[in-house]
Amino acid sequence: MSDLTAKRLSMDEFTAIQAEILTQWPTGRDVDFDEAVAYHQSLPANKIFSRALDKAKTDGNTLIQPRAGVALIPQHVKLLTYLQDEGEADLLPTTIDSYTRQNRYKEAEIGIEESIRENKSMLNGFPAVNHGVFGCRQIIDNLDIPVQIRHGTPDARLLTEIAYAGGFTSYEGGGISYNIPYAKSVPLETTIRDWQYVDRLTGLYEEAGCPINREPYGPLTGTLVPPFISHAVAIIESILAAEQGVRNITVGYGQCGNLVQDVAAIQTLQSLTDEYLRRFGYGDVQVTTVLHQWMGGFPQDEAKAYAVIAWGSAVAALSHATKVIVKTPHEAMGVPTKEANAAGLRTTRQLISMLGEQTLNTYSLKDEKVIIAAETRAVVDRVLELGEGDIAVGTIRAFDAGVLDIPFAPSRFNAGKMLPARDNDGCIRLFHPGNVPLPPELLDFHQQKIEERAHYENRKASFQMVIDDVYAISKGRLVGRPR
Amino acid sequence: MSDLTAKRLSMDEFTAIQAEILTQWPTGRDVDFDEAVAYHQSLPANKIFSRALDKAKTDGNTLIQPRAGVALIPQHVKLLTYLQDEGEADLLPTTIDSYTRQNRYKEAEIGIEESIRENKSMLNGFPAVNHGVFGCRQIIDNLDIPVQIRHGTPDARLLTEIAYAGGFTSYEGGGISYNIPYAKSVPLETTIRDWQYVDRLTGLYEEAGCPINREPYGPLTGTLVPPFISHAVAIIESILAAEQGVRNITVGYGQCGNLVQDVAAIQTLQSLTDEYLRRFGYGDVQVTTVLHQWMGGFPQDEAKAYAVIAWGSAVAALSHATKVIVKTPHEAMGVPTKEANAAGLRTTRQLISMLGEQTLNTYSLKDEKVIIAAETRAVVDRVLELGEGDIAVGTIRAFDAGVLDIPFAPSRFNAGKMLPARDNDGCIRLFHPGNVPLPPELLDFHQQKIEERAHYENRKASFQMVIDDVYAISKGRLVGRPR
Amino acid sequence: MDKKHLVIGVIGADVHAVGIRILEFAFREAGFEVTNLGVMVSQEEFIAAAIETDADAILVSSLYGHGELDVRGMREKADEAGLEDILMYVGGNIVVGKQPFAEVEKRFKKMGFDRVFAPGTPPETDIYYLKKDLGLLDQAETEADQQPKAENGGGEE
Amino acid sequence: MDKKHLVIGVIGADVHAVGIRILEFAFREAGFEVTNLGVMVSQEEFIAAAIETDADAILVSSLYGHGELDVRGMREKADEAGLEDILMYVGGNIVVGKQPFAEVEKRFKKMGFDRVFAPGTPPETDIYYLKKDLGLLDQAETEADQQPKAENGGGEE
Ligand code: B12
Ligand code: B12
Repeated sequence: MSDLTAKRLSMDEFTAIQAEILTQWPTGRDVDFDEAVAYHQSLPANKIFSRALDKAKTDGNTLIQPRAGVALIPQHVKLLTYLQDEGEADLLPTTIDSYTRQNRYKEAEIGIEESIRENKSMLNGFPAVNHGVFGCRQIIDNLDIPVQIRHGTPDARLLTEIAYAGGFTSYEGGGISYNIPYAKSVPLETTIRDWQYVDRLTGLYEEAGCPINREPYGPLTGTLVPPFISHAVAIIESILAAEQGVRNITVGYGQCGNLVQDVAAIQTLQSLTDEYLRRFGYGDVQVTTVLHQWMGGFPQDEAKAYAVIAWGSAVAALSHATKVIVKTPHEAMGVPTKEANAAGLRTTRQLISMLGEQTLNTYSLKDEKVIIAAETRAVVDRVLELGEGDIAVGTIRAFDAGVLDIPFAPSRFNAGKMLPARDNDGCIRLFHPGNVPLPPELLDFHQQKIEERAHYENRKASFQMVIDDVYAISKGRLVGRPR
Repeated sequence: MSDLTAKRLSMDEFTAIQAEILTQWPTGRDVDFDEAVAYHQSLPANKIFSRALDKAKTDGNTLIQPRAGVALIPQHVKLLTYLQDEGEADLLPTTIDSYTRQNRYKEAEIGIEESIRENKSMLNGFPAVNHGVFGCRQIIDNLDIPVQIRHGTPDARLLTEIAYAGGFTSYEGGGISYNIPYAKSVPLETTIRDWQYVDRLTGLYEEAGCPINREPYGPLTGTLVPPFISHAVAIIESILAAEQGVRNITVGYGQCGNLVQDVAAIQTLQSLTDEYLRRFGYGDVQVTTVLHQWMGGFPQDEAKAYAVIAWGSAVAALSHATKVIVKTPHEAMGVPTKEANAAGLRTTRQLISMLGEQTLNTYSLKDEKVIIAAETRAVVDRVLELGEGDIAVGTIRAFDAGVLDIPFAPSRFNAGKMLPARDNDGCIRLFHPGNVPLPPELLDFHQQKIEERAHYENRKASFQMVIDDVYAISKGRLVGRPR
Repeated sequence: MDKKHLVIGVIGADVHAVGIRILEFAFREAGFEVTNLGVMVSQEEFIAAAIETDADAILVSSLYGHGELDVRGMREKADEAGLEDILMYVGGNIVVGKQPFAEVEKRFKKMGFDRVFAPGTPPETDIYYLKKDLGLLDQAETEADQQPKAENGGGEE
Repeated sequence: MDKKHLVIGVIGADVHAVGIRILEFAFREAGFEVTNLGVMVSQEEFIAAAIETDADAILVSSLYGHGELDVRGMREKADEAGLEDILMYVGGNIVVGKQPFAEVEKRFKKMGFDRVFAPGTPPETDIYYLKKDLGLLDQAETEADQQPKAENGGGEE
């Protein structure tokens, strides 16, 4: 870790890495920065992601975006066209398959071949590296609205080069959020560095006049993540990105299920990210927010899945998130059909436009905002302290120490000591804080909330309570009451 | 109108009417009060409607209930069994067909015959009078949960006799709510009197130890009805019912679409009904509430219909209504299949149980409650004044004068001068008050709210605005913005 | 050119009052003269009103599901009353339940209706066909046959 | 009687970490000894762990959709390593998309899995079959064959 720092990569460092990266797979050859810039500049405004986001933020609208990706280009274009036209999507995704995410391009190639042979997608996403720059441009060329790469790739450098040269104008991920929930044994230091490369590349496009939106991945493991934890990660990744020249950032949050906590979370996510960026001298970065509809286990029954989708949409509308990522009625079963995906979008559309005029202003909202802000500050400030001013260094040390700790994460670089559980109103609180550095009065607050519930349920708080909460929504509840 | 009064029918008056009523159709013969009381007393607690409601109220639960009815008994039992088992319904309905509602039993008989011949229901509901007392009991006998008659019958006296003798333990309707939205030229005086008969019959069963729940029909025309109007009607019908001996009443409200207005409406509906009943000396009447999911035009697309259903469920849960009446994804198309009906129920179930723990407590909620209460009191008190203390007489005079005025009602005894429209947040306000007697400060408030919207939309408030609001939800919005 | 005259109403025991009120407003705005009989209108009342007002078209609305039973024999009765040439439309939710619209349309056309409108058809569509059938579209419009897109599902043909 | 030993893990490039953690907990509570290999486990790691711990069963979890590609040839490799008799289960969301489960089950059984579990199968069901297949049910239970009802859709067979 000796030389990790939050500072901007020098051009020398950058080009040295680039030379190596572009030879990792044959399609890397086709990346030509100047030609790519020209391609970006030829794009009409309606295909540029950050334009759509900035406009939505100004207008107070919430945009809707699905997840979707299949193995082959024509089928993928057809799928996205369908989601655009029949799903009424405002923004489109290109979800990357799991082999590509692990840089296993050979296995992705086999997946492509099998998909051709079996005439159905054998991959769970679009293998963009294998399809290369010109494959990607077929997507951009054939659609009328902005398209984003969504994935979960610890080392996304080659993918980013190809995606940007391929004309994508938004890119999800970050050195923490695409490591801890998505990898088992990749050191954080490595992914932070690799994502500094991605952010620097974004900065280079930005400086060449091609705006590219970056989205730290908000929901993390999607499973009982308390808002302040994902807020802390979002803020850290935003600062890291801004340092490399990123100018348009969407910070994300996965719905927890309690209306007040969720609205408070989206609103504080916006204000705290703005605040920290300003503090670091990046007041000019344009920040927007995204709410992810419930990211944990879904009910199998489609009628019940619609209920969960609709509730996420209502929360996105009432909190005025800039966009919402949409689930489908097939969520619990598998990668959705295009029809199921479009249905989820239309359910969302109906609620977003029905409720877009309303705002929530509850007594408890104010309290909850104060709480989330205090929690987030406690964590982020401790990270800075640990890094002796360098937020990259601080992040590594914070994960080592369990100061940053993400529930249910697969990574062995995550402490996994903090245990979350719901309180009696369904807000996510800490059942066991591990080493998360909340001040005593907040720790008391969390403990008291969990005890309230334990008392109500007439049982001790235990890991069984956490498990019950993991299953709860798929079984039709928010709080996992004893059976 | 000379002899109309809110006073209890004497036993002589009652039996005179009864003798006549029971000969209106041959099945009337089978009604035998003492035998019916014995049948009711043989029913297990799980089949008794008011028991289920009282328990839900105590527990703070919201029960779910569909609408459903087909022409033939075996098919109807099968349908209800399906909704009980696959739809997870807590309460069941038996929705009556439109010919029976108009006392056109001969046409209903033709509908039954055609339904047998064509092997599908040619009627839009269950013709309970034609099927008679023992036909009805087949329904009660074959189901495990309480069943209610739901209809829209101006003169429901024979239907009630048969339904009660048939073992139903809950009955929807009222002299105002089943006239003005459901008839064209039946005088109010007639229906109020006919429903006093229904209520007195309910009272007789109650006095014989057979609890029967009564539900004034809340949503009226289901189309932009401001909460205070339906509250006024619900309170009046509750008082009229209580006078005849009814002891268990569920007052209803059709969702308007704005979260705060809807939660305020359910909460004030409970408190104001309690208050007026107490004032009239009926403090011992058990009052519960029902929220009807959006009763106006639905979107055709099922994915969007699910969104509307889910939002209604969320509001029912957050307002802690005692029960919720459920719509289906087929709403805009036609009478639903049993599968569509069960799907609507399961969407509702998911949200009710997910959100049941949460409560809303907004700054604006308090304001909205104050407003709805003041509006309702202004109308009900004026009705009492007009009736010189007699609320039945007052009601007739109030409709004559447009003091009570229901938007879009088909009845020629309704003034139709008041015009509702949504404000900028989607709350239903008065665009034109007609003769509805709101105090000046409230009229100002309404006017200001509508002007705010007109200004925002850069157009004058006009009937076009009302039309746009009528279509809005079916087109994916709440407020009907200019195209 | 004289204004064309329409008789509209909701047939049978049906009390759905909202749609017909909006149709009345929309048809007036579009330049028609309209007699709105309201809800719960019998076949006889439709025919009498059409004779009395010398109407060009009768528009029957039915929402509640009994439409199929309620309109039987109406065309024959109208013909007998001397209204052989009168245009007759039917629309709303005219059968019980969600049925394939093509089949429903066939059944109602067989009963003598000139056009049959699916649930939720917007007034613009109705007006377009009325103008077309009553010879009010100018050449260009007819040739382009620019039937407005049904916003809300449905739409005829 | 000795405790039975299970080797569990999530195969391939799959990082879904929640289900396997809960299975570990549930199997321990049910009286099994469990080696949880966590996520991103290769076929070789499963087999090595099973040999090392002298396991009675290998339970392969796959959520992310590539399960069908990831488990190919696993049974053969296990047999070669001398694990001919080891019980092998597979479960989770083992194929891409919502496919008819009966067909999916057939394909995986053909690949040598003893039982195949549908999406969202609750631990009680897994435990019931483990006990059954490992001879841990007493006579009465086996005769009644009281497979717990899958609460959450799915369930095997
Ligand atoms: C949370 C989640 C995530 C989190 C995971 C965080 C983490 N690291 O754990 C995040 C967001 C990171 C994620 C990522 C991805 N996910 Co994911 N995810 C889910 C989700 C919503 C819940 C999973 C969960 O935790 N459930 C709760 C636990 C308790 O249940 P469970 O996992 O089903 O396990 C239980 C049972 O299935 C059973 N069981 C499981 N395995 C076995 C094995 C045996 C032998 C037995 C007997 C029983 C058994 O017992 C378990 C305990 O009860 C599911 C959809 C759903 N179920 O609602 C999608 C889902 C599994 N994910 C999916 C996909 C595709 C992905 C991605 C590839 C992204 C993408 N393309 O969309 C990446 C994969 C990255 C990778 N390399 O693996 C798909 C899989 C599609 C398919 N099979 O067709 C699903 C079904 C969503 C969907 N419909 O598209 N995901
Ligand atoms: C509001 C409503 C009510 C209110 C009506 C208040 C009132 N007096 O007006 C109340 C609650 C009282 C009610 C009662 C009933 N209703 Co109702 N109701 C509705 C609802 C939700 C909206 C209707 C509406 O106002 N839409 C808005 C207006 C603007 O649209 P519209 O009516 O569709 O009309 C437009 C078009 O269809 C078209 N159009 C209509 N007619 C014609 C004719 C021609 C020639 C043309 C060209 C165009 C045209 O133009 C209109 C203007 O744009 C509909 C379902 C839906 N659409 O979402 C059910 C619905 C119509 N009702 C239905 C039923 C069954 C009933 C009841 C019998 C109760 C029951 N068994 O469930 C009773 C009937 C009582 C009676 N005797 O009529 C069913 C009909 C089922 C079917 N056909 O299979 C529906 C479809 C609901 C359902 N899916 O079950 N209802």
